[in-house]
Order: sequence, then structure tokens, then C-alpha cells
Amino acid sequence: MSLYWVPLLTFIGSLVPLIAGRLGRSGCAALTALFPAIALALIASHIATVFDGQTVRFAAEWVPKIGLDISFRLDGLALLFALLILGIGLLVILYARYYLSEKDAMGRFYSFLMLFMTAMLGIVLSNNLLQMWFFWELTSLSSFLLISYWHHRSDARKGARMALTITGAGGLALLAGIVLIGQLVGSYDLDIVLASGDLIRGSEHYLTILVLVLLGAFTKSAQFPFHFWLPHAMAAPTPVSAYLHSATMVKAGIFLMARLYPVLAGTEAWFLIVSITGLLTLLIGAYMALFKHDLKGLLAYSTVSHLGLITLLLGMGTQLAAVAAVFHIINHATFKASLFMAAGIIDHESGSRDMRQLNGLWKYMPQTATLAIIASAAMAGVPLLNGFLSKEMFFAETLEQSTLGSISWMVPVFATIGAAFSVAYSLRFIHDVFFNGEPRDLPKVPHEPPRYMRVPVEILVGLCLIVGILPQLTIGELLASASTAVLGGNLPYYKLYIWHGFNLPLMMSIAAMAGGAVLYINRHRLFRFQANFPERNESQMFDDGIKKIRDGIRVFMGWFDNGATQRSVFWLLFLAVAVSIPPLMSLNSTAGFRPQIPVDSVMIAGATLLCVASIATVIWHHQRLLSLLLLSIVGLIVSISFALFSAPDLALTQLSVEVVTIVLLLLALYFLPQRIRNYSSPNRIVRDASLSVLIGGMVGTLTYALMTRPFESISWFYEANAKTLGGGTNIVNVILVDFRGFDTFGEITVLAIAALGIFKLIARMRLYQPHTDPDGIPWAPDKHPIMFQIISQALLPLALMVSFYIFLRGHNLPGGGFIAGLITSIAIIQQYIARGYDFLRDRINVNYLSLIGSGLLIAFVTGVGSFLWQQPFLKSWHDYIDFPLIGEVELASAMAFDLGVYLTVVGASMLILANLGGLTTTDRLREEEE
Amino acid sequence: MLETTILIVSALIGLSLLLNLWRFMKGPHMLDRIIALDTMYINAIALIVLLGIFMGSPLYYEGALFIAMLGFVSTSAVCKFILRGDIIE
Amino acid sequence: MTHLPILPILLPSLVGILLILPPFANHLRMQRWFTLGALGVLVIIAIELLMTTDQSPLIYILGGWHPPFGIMLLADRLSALLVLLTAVLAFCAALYGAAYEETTGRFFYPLFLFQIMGINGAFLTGDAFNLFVFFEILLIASYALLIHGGGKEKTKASFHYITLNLIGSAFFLIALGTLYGTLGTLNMADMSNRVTTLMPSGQIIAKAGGMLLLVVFGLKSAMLPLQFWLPKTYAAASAPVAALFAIMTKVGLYSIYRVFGGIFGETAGSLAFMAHGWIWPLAIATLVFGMLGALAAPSLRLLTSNMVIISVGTLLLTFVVNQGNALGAGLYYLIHSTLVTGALFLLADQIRVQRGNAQDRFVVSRPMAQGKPLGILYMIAAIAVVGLPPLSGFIGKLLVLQGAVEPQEQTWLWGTVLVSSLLALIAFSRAGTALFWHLSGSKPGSETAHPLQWTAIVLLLSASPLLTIFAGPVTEFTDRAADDVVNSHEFVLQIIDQQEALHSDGH
Amino acid sequence: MDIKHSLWPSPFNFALLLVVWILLTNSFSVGNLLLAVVLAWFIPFLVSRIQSDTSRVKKPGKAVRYVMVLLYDIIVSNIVVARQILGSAHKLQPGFIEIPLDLREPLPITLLASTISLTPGTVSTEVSKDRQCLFVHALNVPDEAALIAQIKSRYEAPLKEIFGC
Amino acid sequence: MELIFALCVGVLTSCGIYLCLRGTTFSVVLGLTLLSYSVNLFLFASGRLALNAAPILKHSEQITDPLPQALVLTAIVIGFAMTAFAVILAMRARADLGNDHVDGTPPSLEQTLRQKDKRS
Amino acid sequence: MDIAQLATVVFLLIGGVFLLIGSFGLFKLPDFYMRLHAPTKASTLGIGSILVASIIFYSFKGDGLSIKEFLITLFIFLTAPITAHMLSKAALHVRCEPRADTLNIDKLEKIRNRES
Ligand code: NA
Ligand code: NA
Repeated sequence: MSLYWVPLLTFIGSLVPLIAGRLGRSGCAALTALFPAIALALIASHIATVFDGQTVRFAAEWVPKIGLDISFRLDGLALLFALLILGIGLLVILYARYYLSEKDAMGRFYSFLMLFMTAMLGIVLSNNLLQMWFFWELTSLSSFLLISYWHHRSDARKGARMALTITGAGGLALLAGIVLIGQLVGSYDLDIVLASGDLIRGSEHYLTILVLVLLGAFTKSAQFPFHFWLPHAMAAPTPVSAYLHSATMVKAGIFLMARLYPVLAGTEAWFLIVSITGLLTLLIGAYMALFKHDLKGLLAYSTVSHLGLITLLLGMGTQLAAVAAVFHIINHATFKASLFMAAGIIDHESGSRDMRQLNGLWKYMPQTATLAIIASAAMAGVPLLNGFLSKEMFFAETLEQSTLGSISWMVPVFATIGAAFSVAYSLRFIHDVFFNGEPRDLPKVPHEPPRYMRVPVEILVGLCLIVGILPQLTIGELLASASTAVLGGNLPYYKLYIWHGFNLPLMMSIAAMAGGAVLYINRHRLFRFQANFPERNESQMFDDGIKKIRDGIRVFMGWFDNGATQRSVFWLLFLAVAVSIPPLMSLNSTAGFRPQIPVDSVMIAGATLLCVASIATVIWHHQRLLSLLLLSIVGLIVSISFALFSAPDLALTQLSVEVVTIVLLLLALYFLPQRIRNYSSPNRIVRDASLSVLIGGMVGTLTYALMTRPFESISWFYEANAKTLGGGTNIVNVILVDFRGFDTFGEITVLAIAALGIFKLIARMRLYQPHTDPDGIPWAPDKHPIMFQIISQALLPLALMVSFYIFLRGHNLPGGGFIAGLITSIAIIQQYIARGYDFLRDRINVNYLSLIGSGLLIAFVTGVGSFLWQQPFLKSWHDYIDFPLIGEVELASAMAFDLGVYLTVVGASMLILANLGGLTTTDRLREEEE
Repeated sequence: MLETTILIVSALIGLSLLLNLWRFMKGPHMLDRIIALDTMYINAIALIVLLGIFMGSPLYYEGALFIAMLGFVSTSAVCKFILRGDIIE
Repeated sequence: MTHLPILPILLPSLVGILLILPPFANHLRMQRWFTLGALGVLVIIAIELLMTTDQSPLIYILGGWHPPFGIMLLADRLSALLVLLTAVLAFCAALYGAAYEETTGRFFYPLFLFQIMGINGAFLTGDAFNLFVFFEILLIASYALLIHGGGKEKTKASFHYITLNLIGSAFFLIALGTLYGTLGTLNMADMSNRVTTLMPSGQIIAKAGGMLLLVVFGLKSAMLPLQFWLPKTYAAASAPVAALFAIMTKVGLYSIYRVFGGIFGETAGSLAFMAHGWIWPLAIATLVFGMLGALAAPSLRLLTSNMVIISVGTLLLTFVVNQGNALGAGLYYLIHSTLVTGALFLLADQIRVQRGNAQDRFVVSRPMAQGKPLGILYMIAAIAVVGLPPLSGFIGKLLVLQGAVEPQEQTWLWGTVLVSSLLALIAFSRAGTALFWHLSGSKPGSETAHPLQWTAIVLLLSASPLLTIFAGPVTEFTDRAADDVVNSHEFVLQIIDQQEALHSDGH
Repeated sequence: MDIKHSLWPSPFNFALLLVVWILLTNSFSVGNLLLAVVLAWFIPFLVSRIQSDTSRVKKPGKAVRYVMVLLYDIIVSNIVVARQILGSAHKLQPGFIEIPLDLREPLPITLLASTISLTPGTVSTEVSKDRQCLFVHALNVPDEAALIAQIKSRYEAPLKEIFGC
Repeated sequence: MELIFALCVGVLTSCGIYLCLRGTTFSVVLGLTLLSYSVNLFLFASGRLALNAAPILKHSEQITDPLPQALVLTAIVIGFAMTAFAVILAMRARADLGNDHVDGTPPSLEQTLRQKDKRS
Repeated sequence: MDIAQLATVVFLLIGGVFLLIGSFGLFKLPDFYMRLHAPTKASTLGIGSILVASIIFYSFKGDGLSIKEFLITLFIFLTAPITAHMLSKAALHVRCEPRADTLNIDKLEKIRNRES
């Protein structure tokens, strides 16, 4: 079976527990374990090949455009990690079977755990950097789910979020680093990247790449100053801590450094950044661990410290240091996982993790205690245990390095101090929990755990012992193979012996042991010293910090956008000015050479009227009716200008639209507040006025610049073909119903939609109805003056006739369906005004909605009709037919289309106005409040 | 001759329009403004008819007709508004 | 002759018209099934269109009036892609809406269909003024849809939205007038041709007018500083409407692509890339504001709205970086972000309904009746929208990041895109924990989602894994589609030339 | 209103619309005349439900004469008013006058009021609720009674005859 | 004449824009109406001004560019639909929210006072 | 110069002058009720003359009789009185004060309430 089966199997394994709940807890666990077991076997089948120095590969194309392939490789390093992940994973599955209570959703737990396992395997097996990143982020995600497994707990939620945020941020930095590498190397393929070490180290982007990649690694592996998420991740169930936060996920960062070691290491920058970070982390973690009363807290900081140690080793840049790092990865995984599991057992069986409560458990759970003591000893670096071996190698390497020049001696000194603290907290773990008198106020009486819950611990502790005693025999080959991979093929000479003789590293070990003992004995003094510093809850601080940032953002955003329409409008206008005025400024001369029209007195009078009226509208806009009248003047002058400058159709349309608008606004005025308040400050008025003048100036300049320059347009076509091909002499109308009939189809759709929308708005509108006019005069009692009624009714047939006339001639002379429709509507509205809604409701049995619909439908059908002749939408047809008596009559499909326009216009405007008028006849009105 | 006359008459109408505008601005009552506007409509009709004669084109006729019809509708609607507030009731 | 290019406009139009006529007008159930049927057919048409245009662009000459004189539809890969996206989104949104008892207002379905007609029209038209008309159709329909359901919030948001858009439309017309007054044509391909032959002063005027289009389209696409309407509006809209609105910003973007990539693109001589200098900083700023807004958002709908803004910023960036060569990447991201934010709007609505008084605000609330499935869907959507593996967002993000090649572009684009991802991650993890896990002791409410609603959400979300799995072929397609911004105009110009040759032969 | 009535609108309306159509189209072709007839019949039919019952012209001949008189009066009195406007406003004696009505039907009253308004110097301002009298504002009223008498004899009496009431 | 025309368009635009920036719905509606007048005039002017050149065949010897006129017609109709919607929405806002401020919430007296304090 | 053109010129001038007088009246007259006379009188004659001029002009232009301006006249003559009526009604309603020396000023309230 190919390599891709490894993550695939575990992925399937993540789905299985969701449906295996019925099999019972043991069944579920067993079935889940089956998949990593097979995967482990699969990996095992490749061991010989890998030990042989070969790399197993699998590759398939996925997204070639971005260089993302499905690509796996199994070399020594990957093998080591895969074994750890699958092996410890299996133990954790077994352990969790007993750890989780009946209430906990086991299926969900296993599913997330397996998902995490998949992601972790994906990282270590990836042969493509992007694919590796893919799995990298998946580990963040699945760890989020695992930490927040008990999501009813606030600390779980906060811890999970913080972990996700920190590792997520690192992941994004890593991504940037990876993409830079990819762009530099031209491939994301790990084989190629690993072969391009010199290219990368020599690149000007090397430092950027290094920092970005290390950000990813450091956040994931909880290096200072990103270490603080890890202790808060302890809110997770203990199997998760054992698995993710000791053995695997936190090692992903280490793995990354090891993986890219051939490419990135070996420079001064690498040494400085990595080793100093590692050293700081080592010291801070070790120091902090001592003060944690929570068992898991102690272990968490201890983990931080050991991760620092490994980082430091990788940072040193020597080959032997790298080997030591790999060795310590293995050792730490075994003893720390077993310690977490032991802590979990203690918690599980005693109900507490607080070392101030937990005392003298030796009596209650001697077997567990033995295991935990051995594991702690391994952590402390006691000889005959695996921790001792890697620590010795570490000490030896600290003595070797000299890059820091005259202060190089500090490294072994700090290493020894760190080790001393390590001994101290290990002692504390052993003594405070298993000895030191009797337990205090424990929720339950402690006892040994179920038999099989201890098995994983026993296996791991056994490994600590065996490796510690027979290192070369047990893991010699694995270590060599993994180290070869890290070092890019060059394995240094080293020997895995228990006894190297009396040398400096051994002295350091002894010093650390002694120092640790002294530290532990004098711990109370240290505790008192540490008590001077307030206990910080990083998770809470982090949360508060984000809230504070959020509040700051709200204030900042409020400056740009206070939610006010005026503010938004301001920005819109501002941008319009900003983008359009600079080009206009570069215009040499506003006026072009096109001959201009001479001015006469009427034009001046009209322009005066227009400008005075529009400025007066602005000045008097608080006087509602007055501004409406001013608007009428503007509309009138605009219509006359259209007429004057050869646009009769426009003049007619503008006039009729004008009237409907006035009627509409009058209706609105009745229901809007009678007095308009002034909401504007003087500053605002100045600002708005300047902006308005700028925009007006821009538009005016544009108008002038355009009008005074000649241009060539496509319009000759319409002039040439309106009559011959379009069948009409009114070119504008032919454009509307034929050349650009599609626009008109859209336009009547707009009108119809507006009517529908307005209908919706009017429905259930509860309006205020004023009793008096703004001056306090009650309304006149005479609703429908008789003379007004009589004349209005007499005008109706005349207006309808005019409307029909306008409709009919539209194709050849100014007019057409739209104007005719408006005239009809106005004529009917006039009846509404003169005679009242009730009078007409009983007499007009037209469903305006259906009128709109049929208008649109007619236009639509006219357009689609051409499909029958294999012609495109709206292909027109016209012909002259000779009727007896009447003579030659032109028939055109455009007329049917225009009829559709007509009906839509009538329907839409009547639907709006009649419904609006009808509002007051129903009983939905409210009293005016002012 | 005709052209000169048209120029003179259009100046007369322009003057009329400005007088109307004066009354509109002066008021004093809203109704004065409405009369001023209504008179503007009438002057506008005359102006458009005059334009038609000047251009020798009958295309302007409907414009004049429209102003006549629509001026009435809007003026009466505004009066109704002053009288009753609700113009369609 | 094929009518394929116009069917995405005519079909919703016809059904919309029929639905306001008897016997459908007062028959809600019939309206519902007709609409769903029509949208289903629309999806099929769009797929057919996509496959056809992948061979060669299609032009549809309305009324038989040849370009540049008549109006012409231009269906190429780009427009077909967006039409398909619209159809899918609309279908799911309507499916979701179909489960509601429509007691809150009339004409929902016809308006919905008209809205789609407008959107499709905007995507398909090859004529600048016709684009304006379709913009207005989709806007007026959106105004009417926005108030659907009633309520003070909707009324408030509407006036804001409408005022802005009406001023925007005014600028649109001014811009069109200026361009027509200098170029003398309205066919966009023809415009792209004539822009090269302008006199210097004509160029200046055309530039001033053309730049106004950036304001217009920027407003529609929610580019900073014109994005303030969006969170308010989307949060106030009812769920299916908000989901459909997810495509509306893309209409603005699409128009930016067509105008500033097509007309004023690389072929425009001295006006080439004239808007890029503005778009670049504004896009960055849009992203920054989107991510700040996301972090500050107090409710899921506002958060999602800000994700829309982030995606707008990102898409604008892909349009301008690397001289337009990153657009293909942007289009992939566009597909992903549209569908996922659409799904999020639907999801947010269901969460809002099930959480009672707390609505979708990030405060303690009673548990949801269907908290578990909603939580899973939320997580999927969040992973997708934040851009984490294994869903499509991460591929989109990779594409976008790789789109930047110049060091300066890289610094800004990577910085903002990555930080925005991080902030989105923070925001969505906080939102998720608050919505699903921070519960009061009270009993869950009785509201549950209708199977149709589940279907709608799942359908939309399933796009994300599909986009991931088939990322290879999809990215290849979007690359081809991006090239169409320039290529299709050349295609049209060839046809115009052929026409002219034909005419000169005939006379 | 019965069907028969609405199918046969008043001949006055018919004639009016016929003339209006011809005025609009300015064409006397057979086709156009045919169309005019159809429209002049159809439009009143279309709006018949909206038209409330109105008085009908009984004596068309008198009506034509009335219009002629009116036109003449308009021209003459316009000149008078023009002089008044151009002269000093202080010399004018404006006033409200009350004209008792013999007419009762809405249409004739409306026509009378319109006539008064059209003839310069007078504007009908109100009709009393009981339609007993018409209130008129006059620009210059040297003699109130004379004005009332003139209006009643010159306008109201012919209108009464025309509508036969 | 072109200069006067451009001036009028500019004045109309300025006035419309200024009113659009006011705080009451009715003022905004007024502004939008003025703005649409100015935009229509502008669009119309993009075909250049001409006297006695109506684009009606057989009636004018020389005709002006008919295309902008057709565009303006469409724009007028659409503008009308939009204005109508905005007007009714203003009414609706008044009915729903009880006031005529564009945001539905007039700035409270307190806020106004605070602003005054700041200024003084 | 033919008679038709002369007639056109004369009617145009008459119309122009009367329109100006009407507007001047509106400008000059002292109270609302008096100003109301201006547009309904002088202007109707003015517009009438201009329309007559137009009829003459087109009828003698060579395209046959053109009398459609009558329709505009008809409209104006039908509607102007109603406009005046509505305006004065409104003036009474809002209690526009007439000039103090107006005859029967004491009847104003009676007219306002439409009591005979
Ligand atoms: Na203890
Ligand atoms: Na009413």
C-alpha cells in the first residue's frame, strides 16, 4: 500500500467513531484504534527500506497552478515522527477509553483526536511545502477542537481560542515564508527545496524567510515569547495534553526546524535567533514550572522548557547537537507523555491536580506512583533513564559551541541552571504528590486506576528504561536514520553509551542534581520571592486584550463611519472629487473650438430663473411647499431648454414626469413632519457647501469642456436607418423602441419593480395625519369643490384623446408609449384629486398590478416573438398595409412594444399614486404628534 | 420683420418671466407664489409657441399643450394641498 | 442562431412577469415552486453557457442591430462564470426562503427574480448604457427586497442604502455622458478601441469621466471609503436577500474588471491602467477596514458583512497586482467567497432564529434547538471563510498570495491578506464559542430549521470542498476567464470589422 | 347609469371629441375621420362610469352665440383691465360681491362662474353651499348693483336658456 | 450659450448635492430631484447643443445627435421610479420611526449640547 | 411682406404686450385678490393672441390650414377659471387679507364659510 494510505486511514478513522457510538465505549475505542494500528503496520513495513537510507515517495498532481501537489515522503525523520505519532496515539486511545467519563461524548473526542493524528501525520509525511502547511493548519484547528472539548468551561474556551490564535498567527507567517521559498526556488517540492539550501541562504530574502518560518515553528512549539498558550491549553482533557502538548503537536515546530535544517541552518542568524530563543525558553520554562501548584501546569512549563532545550540544540548548528536534538525529541515524548498520563490518573482517581492538596499518594496508588517516579527521574535526567543520555549529549554540545565569542561560557552555565530547575520541579512532582504527609480535602479517596488505564504508562515508562539502559540496541538505528535526514545525509560520529567516563558533562549533571536538590529544599524561600509578582492569567489577559483592541477599533471606525447617511454620502462625494478633479486640472483650456450658440434675452431669463430657483430651493429647503414650487420652476425651465435645444421628446417627458413627481411629493408632504428641523451645525454647512461647489464645478467644467469640442459618434447610423430599417421618422423613438429597445425593456422593468416595491412600502404603513396646516389652520371642510369636479371630469376625455394621439404618433413625431402613459395617468390622478378615492374606487375596476404585468408581458412577447423566425430578441418588423377606404397604414412590431410600455407606465404610476391616495381612507392613521 | 418681432416678443416674455420670478420670491404669501408659478406656465406656453414660429417647426406644439394641461393639474393639486392637506382623499 | 446568452436574462424576467399576473399573483405556493423551478433551469442554462463559452465567446445582437450601433450581449467565460454563480446562489437562497411562511410582504418572488434578471443582465451586457439600466434594475429590486419583511431596522438601512446608490447612479450617468461625449460610442469593446485614438484633451476628459465610474462601481462593490452601507444593509436584510446580496458586490467588481481592465486596460494607450493607482491603496484600505470591522463586529451577520468587505478588498488587490495577471486567482477566490458568505448569511439567520432574543449577537443565550448540526455547519463555513485548510479558502488565499510578485506588492498584499486572515480567525473563533458554547441554563427554543433550509445551506457549503478537490481544473478555468477581460473585446472588435467590411462590400 | 345611456354619450361630447381629434391630427383623410368617429364614441364610453350625471345642452345655437359674446367680452374687458393695471392702483376700488343665483345645476353654475372669471375684472371665488349665490371678487367696483345686474342678464340668463333650466 | 448652460448644470448639481447632504429625508429627496435634473441636462449636453435640429426626419434639415436624447429619456424614467421609491420610503421611515431624519434617529439634544461645548 | 405675415406680427405683438401687462399686474397690484386677476385675464388674452398668430403663421406656410392651437386655447379657457377659483378659495381659507378699502370686506368670513 502506498504512503498516502497512512493519513487516509487515520482520516477514515476520524469518521468512524462518529458512527461507532453504538458499539459501546470499548468497542468504539477498539474500532478507532484499528485504523492507526493498520497505519502503523504500514509504516513499519517501510522501516527496513528507510533504515537502508532510502526515501519512500508518493506523488500526484492537485493544483498545479499554485504548486500544490499531493506528495508524501518517508525518510528517517518522517519515520521517527510517524512512529511517535501512531505509537503514542494508540496508547492515548487506550488511555482515553478509561479517562473519559460516561457523560463525555467519546465519539466526538476520538474523531477530533484522529483528525489531529491525520494532520500530524500529514505534516511529517509531506513532500510538498504547501501540503505540509495544509496539515500544519489542520493541527491548529483540531487542537482547538480538542482543547475546547469541554466547551461549557470558560477556561477551555479561552485556552482553545488563545492556542488557535497564536498558532494560527504563526501558521500564517509560516505560509508567507513558504510562499517566499517557493517563489525563490520555483517549486514547493521538498526534494527540490532541500536541494536548494545555498540558493536560499544566499538570497536577499533569506532573513525574511527565516524569521517567517521560525515564527511558525516557535509559536507551534511554544517558544518564548509565544510560550504562554501552552499552559492554558491544559484545560483540555489529559489524554489530549499527553498527546498534543507533550508528544506531538508541540513537536511540529521542532519538526519544521529539523525538516528545513539543511536549508535554513548554518548561518549566524539561525544560530542567534534559534539558540537564544531556545535558551530563554529553556530557562523560563524550567523556572516557571517550579511554581505551578497544578500538576498539569508544572508539566506544561516543563514541556516548554524541554522544547526550549531541543530548540537550543537545533540552534547550535553543530551536527552532534542536531543528533542530540533528535534524541531528546524521542526521550521527551516518552517520559512526558507518561507523566501526563500519570497526572491524568491521579486527577481521575483523586479528583484534584493541586499539589497542595495531593500528598502521600504512594500509599493509595503505589504502582502508579512507581511509574510516575521513574518518568520524573527520566525528566530530571537521572542515569539509566533515557533523559540522562540526551541531556549528557546536550551538556557536551553546550561546551563545544563558541559562536558567542567571549560569552560562550554562559551557555553551559545557563544549561546547568536550567537542568537544576528541571531536577527541582521533578523532585517537587515526586515528593509533593506521593509523599509529604497526607492528602488534604480531596474530593474522593484515591485508589489505583483500572488496569488498562495504566498499561500505556507502563509501556512508555518501560521505553524510558530500556532506552536508558540499551540505547544503541533499541533506537540506535532510528536515531541515526532520523539524524541523517535532518543533517541532509551527513551523519557525524557519535556513540550511544550509558557511561562516557568522568567528563565535564557528567560534572554538569551532578551539579544540576545537587543544585536541583538545594533548590527544592529551599523552595519556600523561592515561592515567597515569586509571590512578590502577581499571578498572571495570560488567557484572561489575552481575552481582555482582544476586547480592548476591539473597543479601540470601534472608536476608530466610528470616526470614519458613525453609521450616518450623511457621513457615507460625504465619503462618496469626497472620492468623486478626488478622482475626477485632478485629471480636469490638467486640461489646458476648458473651451474647445466647436462653434457656440449665440445668447439671447430669453436664454438669459431662463438661466436666471433656473439658477435663482435652484439656489432658492437650497436656501428655503426648510419650507416644504415653497421648495416644491421652486422645484416646479426648475423642472419647467429644464423642459423648455430641452425643447429649445431640439429635444421635443425630452421636453414632453420631462413635463409629464414633473407633474407626477409634484403630485407624489405633495402626497408625501402631507404625511411627513410639517416642520423640518435643522440638524446641521454651521461647520457642517460650510463643509457641505464647499464640497457641493467642488462637485458642481467639476460637472460644470466637464459639461463645458464636452460641449465645446467636436466628436465623432455612431449616431449617423440611426439617422440613416431610422426610416428605412426602423420604420419611423422620430429617430429618438426608433432608438427607444427598436435600436435600443432592450434599454427600454429594462427601463419599464425598473418602473414595474419600483411600483411593486412602493406597494410593499405602503402596505401596513401607519402614518401620522396632521389636523391642521403648519400655521395651525384647520383643513377646509369642502373636500371636493364642485366646480373643480365638473371641469376635471370634462377634461378627462380630452386628456385621454391627447394621450391616444401622443401614443399613436410616437414613432414618427415626438411622443410614444411612455409619455402617453403618463398623460393617461395624470388624467386619472386629476380625477382622484378632484373627486376622491372612494368615488373612483367603485368606478375604476382595473387591477393596476395586472396592468403592469400585462404591459411587461406584451413587451416581452413582442421581443420573444422574433424567436419564431430565428431572429434575436426584439428584432423588429414593420410593413405598410393598404386598407380599403382608410388607405395605407403602417404596422410595426415596435408599436406593440410601445403598447407594453404604455400599459406598464399607466399601471405603475396608478398603482403608486392610487394606493398612496387610498391610505387616508382606511383607518390606519395616527394623530400628528407635533 | 417677423424675426425682429419674435425677438421683441421673446424679450417681452423674458421680462414677464423675470417679473413672475420677482413675485415668486417676494411672496408674501404662498398663494402669491403659486399665482406667479401659474403665470410662468402661461408665459412658457407663449414662449414655446413663439419658438415654434421662430423655428418654423410644428414640433413645439405639443410642448405648449402639455404645459397648458399639466400646469393646471399641478396648480390645482397645490391648491388642494393648501385647502385639505390630503390631495387624494 | 443561439439564444443562449440572453436566456439568463429573459427567463427570470418572464417568470417574474408571470408571477405578478393572475392566477399566480395571489398564489404564494405556486410562486414559490415556479421560482424554484425557474432557478433550477437557470442553473442548467448557466452551466450550458459556461461550457459553450469555454470554446469561444458568444455575442448576441439584440434586435439584429449590429455592434456598435445596437445593444450587444457578450457572453464569455467571465460572464458565464458569474451568471452560474448567481444562479447557484439564487437557487439556494430561494430554497432557504421557500421554507418561510411569507406573511410579511408581497411580491417576494417576482422581485427576487427581477433582481436576478438585473444581475445577469449586468454580467452579460456588452453595452455601457445597458449596463447602467441593468444596474438600476438590480438596485431597485434590491431596494424593494431590502424592505421585505418590514421593521424599523430595514427602513433605517434602506434610506441610507438608497440615498447612496441614487447619488452613485447620478455619477454613473455623468460618467457615461462624458465617455459618450468623447468616444462617441456605447459598445464597451468599441470604446476600448476608440480610447486609443483620442486627442490629448479628449483623453483628459475621458479620464475624468471614466474615473467617476470607479466611484460608481466602488460603491457597488463596497470599496473603501464607500463600503459603509454594506454591513448595515446586509445585516438588516432578510436572509435569502442577504445571501443574494453576496453577489451584488461582485457586480461592482465585475464592472471594474470590464471597464478598468477592458476599456482602460493594457490596450488603452496612455490611459492604460488609469485607475490602478487608486485601486491599489483603496483595496488595501478596504481590506484593513474589513478586518477591523470583522474584529469589532458584535453579531454574526455584521461579521459576515465584514467578511464580504475583506473579500472585496482581496479581489480588488488581485485585479491590480502583477499587472492584472493575478485576476485568475482572484476569480477563484471570488467563487469561493461568494458562495461561502452566502451560506454564512443563511446560517446566521437560522442561528438568529433559534437563539431567540439574543439573535445572532455574541452574548450568552439559550441553547439552540439544533445547535449541533448548526455548529458543524458554522465550523465548516468559518474554516472556509477564514481560509484555513482543508476548505477552499486556503487555496484562494494561496492563489492570492502567489499573485503578488513585486517586493512592494508582496509586502502590502501579504501583510494585509495574512493579517486579515488572522483577525478573521480570531473573530470567527470568538464568535463560534460565543454562539454555540456560551450558553445560559435555559431551555432551547422550539424553532427548528426546515429541511429545505438545511438543503440550501449544505448545498452552498458543499461548494467549498468541491472547489478544493477540483481546484486544479477550476483554477485553470478561472485563468482562462481572466484572460477574457481583454480577449473578448478583441473578439468583438473583429466582428465589428467584419461588419464594416460587409457593409463596404454591399455599397 | 344604464347601458343604453352609456353606449350613446351626449352628442355634445361626441362632437367636441371629434373636433379635438381633428384639431390634433390636422388631417381630413377618410381613415383619420373614421378613427376620429371611433374614438369620439369610444372614449366617452370608456369614461362613462366616471362621469356623474350632468346637464345637457338643450339649445346648441344659443350656446354658440354665448361663446361669441364671451369672446368679445374677453377682448374688450381685457383692454379695460390692462389700463387699470397700468394706471394707479389707488384709483381702483376692489370688492367682494354676492350674486344671487337662479341656476341650480352644477354644470351651468360652473360655466357661469368660469365666464365671470374669464371676463377680466372679476373672479369667482366661491359658490355657496346651497348654490343660492356666487361670490365674486372684482378689481374695480364703482357700482355693485350694476355689476350684479350685468352678470345676471348678460351671462346667467342665456345659460339658463341653453340648459333649459 | 454653452457657457451659460454649463453654469446652470453646475449650479443645479451643487444645489442637488448640498441638499443630499442634509439631515432630513425630504431635503434629500429634493436634492436627488435637483441632481437628476442636472444629470439629465448633462447627459443631454453630451450630444452637444443645437437649435432647430430635432431628430425627426423630414422636419429638420440638420439633426442633432439623437442617441443622448434616447438615453436621457431612459434616465428620466428610471430617475422617476427611483425618486418615487425614495419619497415613499421617506414616508415609511417617518411612519415606522416617527421622525424624518435620514438615519431614523435625530441627533439628541444632549449630543447637540456636547458639540456646542466642544466648539466653545 | 404679405398680409399673413403682417397679421402674425400684429398678433404676436399684442400677445407679448398683454402677457407683459399680466405679469406686470402680478408684480404691481397690492393685494392677493387683485393680483389674482392678472394671470387669469391679461395672460389669457395674451396667450390667445400668440396662439392666433401661430395659427395664421402655419396656415399660410403652405401646409394647409392648421388650427390645432385652438385646443390649447380651449384648455386654457377651461382651466384658468378653475385655477383662479381654487386659488381664491385657498386664499379665503388661509385668511389672506385683502386691501383694507375692499368693498364688502366684512362679508369675508361669510364667503369663507360658503353661507349665502
Ligand atoms: Na502536595
Ligand atoms: Na388620500
